[in-house]
Amino acid sequence: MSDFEPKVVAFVCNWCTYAGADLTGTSRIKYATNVKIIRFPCTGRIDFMLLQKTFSNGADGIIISGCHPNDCHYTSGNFHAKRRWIMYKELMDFMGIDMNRITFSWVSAAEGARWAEVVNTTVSRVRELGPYVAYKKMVNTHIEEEVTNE
Amino acid sequence: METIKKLIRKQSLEKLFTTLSASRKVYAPVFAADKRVEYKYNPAFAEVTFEHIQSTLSVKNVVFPKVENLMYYTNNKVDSTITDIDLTKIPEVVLWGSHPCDNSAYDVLKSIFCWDIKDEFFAKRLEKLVVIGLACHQSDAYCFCTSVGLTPNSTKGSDILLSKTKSGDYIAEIFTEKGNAIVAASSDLFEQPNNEEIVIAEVKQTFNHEQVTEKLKTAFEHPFWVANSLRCIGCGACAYVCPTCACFDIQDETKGKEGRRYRSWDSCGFSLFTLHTSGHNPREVQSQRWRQRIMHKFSYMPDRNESLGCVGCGRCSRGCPVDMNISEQLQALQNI
Amino acid sequence: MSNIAAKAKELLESNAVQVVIGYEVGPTGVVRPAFVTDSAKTDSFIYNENCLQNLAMYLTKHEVKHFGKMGIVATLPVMRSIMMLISEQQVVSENIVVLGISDDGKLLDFADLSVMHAHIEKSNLGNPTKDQERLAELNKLSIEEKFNFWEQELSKCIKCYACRQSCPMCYCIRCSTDCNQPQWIPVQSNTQGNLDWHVLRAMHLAGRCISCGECGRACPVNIPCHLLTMQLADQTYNYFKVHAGTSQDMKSVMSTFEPNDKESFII
Amino acid sequence: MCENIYKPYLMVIDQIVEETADVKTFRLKFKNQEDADKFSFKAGQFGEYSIFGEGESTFCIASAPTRKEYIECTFRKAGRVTNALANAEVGDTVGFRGPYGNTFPIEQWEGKNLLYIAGGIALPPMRCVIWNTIDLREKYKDITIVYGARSVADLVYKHELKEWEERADIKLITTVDPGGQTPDWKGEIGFVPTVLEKAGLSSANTIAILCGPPVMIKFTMPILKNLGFEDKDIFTTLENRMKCGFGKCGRCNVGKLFVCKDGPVFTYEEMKVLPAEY
Repeated sequence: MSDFEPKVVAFVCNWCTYAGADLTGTSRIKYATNVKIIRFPCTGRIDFMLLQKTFSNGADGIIISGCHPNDCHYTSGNFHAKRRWIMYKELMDFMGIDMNRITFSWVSAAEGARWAEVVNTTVSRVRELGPYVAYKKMVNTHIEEEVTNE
Repeated sequence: METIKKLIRKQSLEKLFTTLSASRKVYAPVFAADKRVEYKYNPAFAEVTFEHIQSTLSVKNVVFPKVENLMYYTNNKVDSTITDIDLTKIPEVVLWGSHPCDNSAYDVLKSIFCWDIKDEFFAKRLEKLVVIGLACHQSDAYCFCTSVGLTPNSTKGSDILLSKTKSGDYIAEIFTEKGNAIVAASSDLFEQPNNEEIVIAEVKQTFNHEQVTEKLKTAFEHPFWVANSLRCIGCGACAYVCPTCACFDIQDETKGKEGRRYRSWDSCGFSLFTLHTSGHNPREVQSQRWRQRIMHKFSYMPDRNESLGCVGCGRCSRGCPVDMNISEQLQALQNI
Repeated sequence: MSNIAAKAKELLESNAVQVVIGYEVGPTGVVRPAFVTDSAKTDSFIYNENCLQNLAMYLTKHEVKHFGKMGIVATLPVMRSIMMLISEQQVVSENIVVLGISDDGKLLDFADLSVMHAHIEKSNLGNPTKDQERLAELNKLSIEEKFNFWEQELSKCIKCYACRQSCPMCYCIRCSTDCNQPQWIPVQSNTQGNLDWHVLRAMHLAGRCISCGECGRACPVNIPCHLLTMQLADQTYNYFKVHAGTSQDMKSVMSTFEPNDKESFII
Repeated sequence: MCENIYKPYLMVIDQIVEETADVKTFRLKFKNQEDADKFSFKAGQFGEYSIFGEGESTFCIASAPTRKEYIECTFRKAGRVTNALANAEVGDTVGFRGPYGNTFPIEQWEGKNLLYIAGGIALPPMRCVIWNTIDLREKYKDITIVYGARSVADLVYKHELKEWEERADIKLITTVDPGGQTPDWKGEIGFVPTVLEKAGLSSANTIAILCGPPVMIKFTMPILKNLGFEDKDIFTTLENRMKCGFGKCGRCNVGKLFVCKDGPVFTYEEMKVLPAEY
């Protein structure tokens, strides 16, 4: 497993974390390259189904990040998101989906260094956990059995 | 070929089962953890049940899987390609212990899949299937095979049919060469039949399917449909557990550039089934969809495919969350 | 139960309602929903401990609505569903008459919704004990055990959508699964797609599930899918101190927020 | 290896015509010459067109069988597949299965007048038979085409309409709904049924071929009846949701018929006995 490089997908909001990640770069702070950033208008727009699709398409970890409470560009998008993630997390915990693989965070446009830290800690945690074998196995099992009936 | 009758002792069944399992896939009914009966590939003989009335799901999936690939493709815009399915890979399957109603369903499915152009996916699977049926020695209130022209020991569709005798041994009737080959390969397990009485379940006839078909010809506009489908919630459970329901959907599924086109079970009970892209839906409300289900099985199919679309297994009624009891409805239809 | 029949008869005769939704016994002895429009035919109504189906789903069904005003035999889960449906503007309170049934099976007289509201308020609004015990058991498992349990259960799903269809809160004319741009849920049944479907269903019912357990009862292959929504019902109370379906002007849990909502996992 | 009835031909998009803001016509050519040599169809038949990864969609073949070498299809952007098709470019590969269904009995129509009535996006399924009969012009007497759309912008096949208009042996009446006209619009203004009524047509020795949205059919039928058309002389092409195209998937089932096998072409006489589930 030593050569395992985790695939981490980050869903971030346009106004805070994306700008924060930009600052990380312009400040020349280095951080793990395992992360693929996907920019959203607001954390309120990040549907939980996107996370489901992320795991089923082979990600090992996920980061979701947006503006700190009270800083939302749209006033309340992140508060709505917070309620949603509370429910989602409880459901995932109940269904046995590993929440150690998902990081929720608030990173503002001024927190370039903090973004690097969030990514680095997530990547190293996922690296320790290894590839998400259980989920990948579930995704792949049906393909052989159902089709060829072999 | 002429039917051959043999006797197989109950203690020899395990030998036959393990011999078959050694060389091919055997699909047999077992009790699941929650007491439902489900079919399983190559279970241990000890798990296999001979005492079940009906499995929750039918066994149509051996010839019509719930999902079946039709082709693979790569989508490269200009250079897209198609890869065909290798149907020669379809394995030989022995269906063990399925009841006469289920076995009769293969003829019905054949009348759907092979009435015009032949559907090779279905035809190949049927060709590779050997059916060792088990005549019913028990039944419940949902069974109505006798109302659709079958009996608890109908031989249709079986290559071999086992019937339980009073002492617990089985009489094996062999109808086809496929069945004969299985018996010949284990000839030491089969004896000459004795005259012991066999146990056959009793299933009361509740309606006359010919009369129902006749009634349905003029019943399209009858208020019966709305009145009797009010409690139908429009799920697809009845169609998915049915051994003869064969409506399907075709969809693409892609990852990156590679993908597959597959077909999967569908149900006329869903509103999406007939919804046009324009938003127009020919069957807009549930009563119309319920009518379609009954009409299709008991009027259109006898008319078009010359086969009744129902084998009286009663699964749809057992599985229905709101007790849309089909034999009760047909009984009522006969008298409208 | 003769007083349901009598009450239904009275309502139909006075034309206060045009249909009464209740329970009857089918020919195989199974309790099932019944719809009576004729005051002479109310005798088929029964009530006993097997009357578990949540009848509220019929309040939004086209052919039933079509009759006009509806009377409905309502145990606690049905009452709560009605409250939810009114608060989500799916049912107009003037169009329904509730024939309430108390926990011990007695016919309740609800003059208006405020009486029903008071009745709901003093009832036990948690999950049914049996289900709550099962939740507790599952919650004790390790993460792998939980995953294996649900993987095994959800592999059985045949995508018949009985869970969705039987749920009074799943009234959307076009469900997300029916939309294909994008195709969130695969059309066919496979374990991962089934998991996605049940996650989607549970999430869309978060804060709205009234713990009737109808989805699990409706499932033809016995997937305990009601535990997913019940877990969230439990957590809704845990985090937000809200029980779904208690009043007709309840605010939706998932489309509102409090600035001081507490959580411990966002860094 | 057995023949896979679900396997489409690979086709190349040879030409794209933008008919209106959301309607396009594709000219498709076979990728393999063998397929092209084997392939033939008749007016009225349809096919399943696909973008790999998005699925299949059903349209009539819009080009005439008298024009070999290619087939054409016209579609409106409406769902997942048609949106994907609309995004395809010349040179892209698409799938095509067909031809399926029955045909317009154009041989039986020889020596008769033909009256085509179409509304909106319903001209494409009729274009095949229109061109087919125009290409065999000497076999038919008068050919009249009544075509209406919501607005001038919604008229499809604009250059072909012009060609038909200019031809002396075809009578073309185009109309747009009131309010849909442009300042230089020279055609009629009004709904198809009204325009049809005004046109002073006769049913003598005439076949009517009608296709359009349900509301247009509903108001056009009485007018055709008033003109004295018999049910057996009125043809239409039905559209139901389809998946397989050959009477297996059960989707287009109407009564005991399958629109994909027994249709899509029906006479009004045949339709009258069907349950109204189309």
